[in-house]
Amino acid sequence: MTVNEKKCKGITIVSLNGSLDAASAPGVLNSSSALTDTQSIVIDLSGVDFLDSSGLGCLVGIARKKREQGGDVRLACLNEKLRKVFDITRASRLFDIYDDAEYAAGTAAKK
Amino acid sequence: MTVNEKKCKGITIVSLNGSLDAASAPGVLNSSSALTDTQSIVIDLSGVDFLDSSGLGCLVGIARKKREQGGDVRLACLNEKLRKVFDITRASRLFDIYDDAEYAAGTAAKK
Amino acid sequence: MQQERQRKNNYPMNTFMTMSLPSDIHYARIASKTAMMVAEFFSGQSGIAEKREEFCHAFELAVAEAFANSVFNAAPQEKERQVMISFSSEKSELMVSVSDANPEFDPEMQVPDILSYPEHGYGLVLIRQLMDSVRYSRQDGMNQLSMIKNAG
Amino acid sequence: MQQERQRKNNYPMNTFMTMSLPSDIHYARIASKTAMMVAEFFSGQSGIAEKREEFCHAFELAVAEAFANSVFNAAPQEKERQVMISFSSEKSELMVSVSDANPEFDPEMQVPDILSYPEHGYGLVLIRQLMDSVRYSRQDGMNQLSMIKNAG
Ligand SMILES: Nc1ncnc2c1ncn2[C@@H]1O[C@H](COP(=O)(O)OP(=O)(O)O)[C@@H](O)[C@H]1O
Ligand SMILES: Nc1ncnc2c1ncn2[C@@H]1O[C@H](COP(=O)(O)OP(=O)(O)O)[C@@H](O)[C@H]1O
Repeated sequence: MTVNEKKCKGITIVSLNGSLDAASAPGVLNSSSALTDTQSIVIDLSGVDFLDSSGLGCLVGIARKKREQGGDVRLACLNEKLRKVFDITRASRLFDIYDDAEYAAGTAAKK
Repeated sequence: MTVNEKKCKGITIVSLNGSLDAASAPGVLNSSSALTDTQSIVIDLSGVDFLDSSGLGCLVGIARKKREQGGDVRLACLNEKLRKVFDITRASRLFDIYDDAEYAAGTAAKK
Repeated sequence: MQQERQRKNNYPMNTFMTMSLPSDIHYARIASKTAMMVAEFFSGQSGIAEKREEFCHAFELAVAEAFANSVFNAAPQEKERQVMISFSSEKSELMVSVSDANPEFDPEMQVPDILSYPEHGYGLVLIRQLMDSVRYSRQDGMNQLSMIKNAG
Repeated sequence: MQQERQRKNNYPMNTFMTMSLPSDIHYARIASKTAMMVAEFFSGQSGIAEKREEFCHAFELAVAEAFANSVFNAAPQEKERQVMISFSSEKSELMVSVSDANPEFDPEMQVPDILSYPEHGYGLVLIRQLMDSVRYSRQDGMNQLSMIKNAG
């Protein structure tokens, strides 16, 4: 799992690449402070080819902590396999999900 | 394994895609008559991610039959893994190997 | 339990492949990718093309979940633990079974309310939704979770 | 044979993963990709980055070759044949063993002259060149080809 950051319209987009799963999820939070601080972010999942329930739990945990502190997290670019995980668990109700990370950053900036 | 053909400078370029191995090699010869008739061809291996000794044997068999009948076969775009197989078996001595399929077709046409 | 065993006997499947892997989360991806490849090959023979991707992902994800559960719920005293995986089939149905020597558990656990932001507890829910049928058995100190899906 | 067994005993390795697959060439790619994934994980822990790709390809290809040999040289009378694969390690050395119930064979076979366009006979030559060491043993009616390479 590799983690990259870029700024777009003042919002940090964190791109994850690889499998977000039980083996990699514990390390993800340490790899980017943007995932754990209070600022609103977009997580670009276009590079994530596999997500399991531990990976989902990691995203849910990020959302909970951000929102407790007044921030937010938006998700972008989920492939079919990832959408399936969100649909079955109804986690889609917890997230605003976008097809495009920069568009998601734009809507976050306007808010 | 998928097999595609195109013409370039009058020479047929046969592109192979997938694993050329013990499971797929027997079917390859039936998938394109250009591989078995007498005309000179270029085989583009850029889409082949894995080659084993049965796949190599298949290419050697094509070369032998073509040359017995006055034709030839050139190979193009072997990745590191494929080159390793050719080097260990010394099959590189049997083939003209090019980095570019269209360039290989050009040299075949001039001959 | 008795009932489970009877049900199992009604499901005579031919086991064609088995694996034994270390009970270490780093092997979960090897297990799940292998399951996906087996499902690909199986559905390539007897499956309908458009459902094939969904079929393969179901095995990839279900094995990832079951394997992770085996690793994370292992009894701490045991060393050199292994997780066993076996693939069986009957007509167009593929079954994968994941076995371990962990304590007995209740496979019918429900997912907690999503709006309370649960970070765990999705695994068995996913497995039940992805598969056509899921069977749990406890025998000789081993858990076995058998997951079946039709490729047709 | 005696000599082989002695050599084997000088190589005490810890077997951490085993597989049993159908003796069917369509499973060769599952076996070889699994071997590649095991090698990736193993060399990611103890290997040097630049040699890693070569190390992983060696296991991918060697297992493909050994598996194909097991399938294509099976005794015709046996049904429900399986090919067994086991992974073992010791320090930075990874060993994969491929076993079958085929007739005994000579693992030292040489490749025929390339200029005579041989279409077969490259498998064991490739294995010997890709690996640091290769051991053959025949025991209880089973062939075992053990292939060892150092990730360092
Ligand atoms: N293989 C297993 N061995 C022991 N306990 C298990 C096993 N699989 C599941 N369980 C139990 O079932 C519970 C629910 O599992 P699951 O739905 O996957 O959620 P999670 O693992 O995230 O808690 C686990 O917390 C555990 O108590
Ligand atoms: N697992 C095996 N069981 C029985 N015979 C084998 C096995 N592996 C190799 N052999 C024998 O060794 C020979 C050489 O094998 P190899 O170098 O891979 O070339 P090829 O398989 O192309 O003939 C085979 O033809 C076969 O006779």
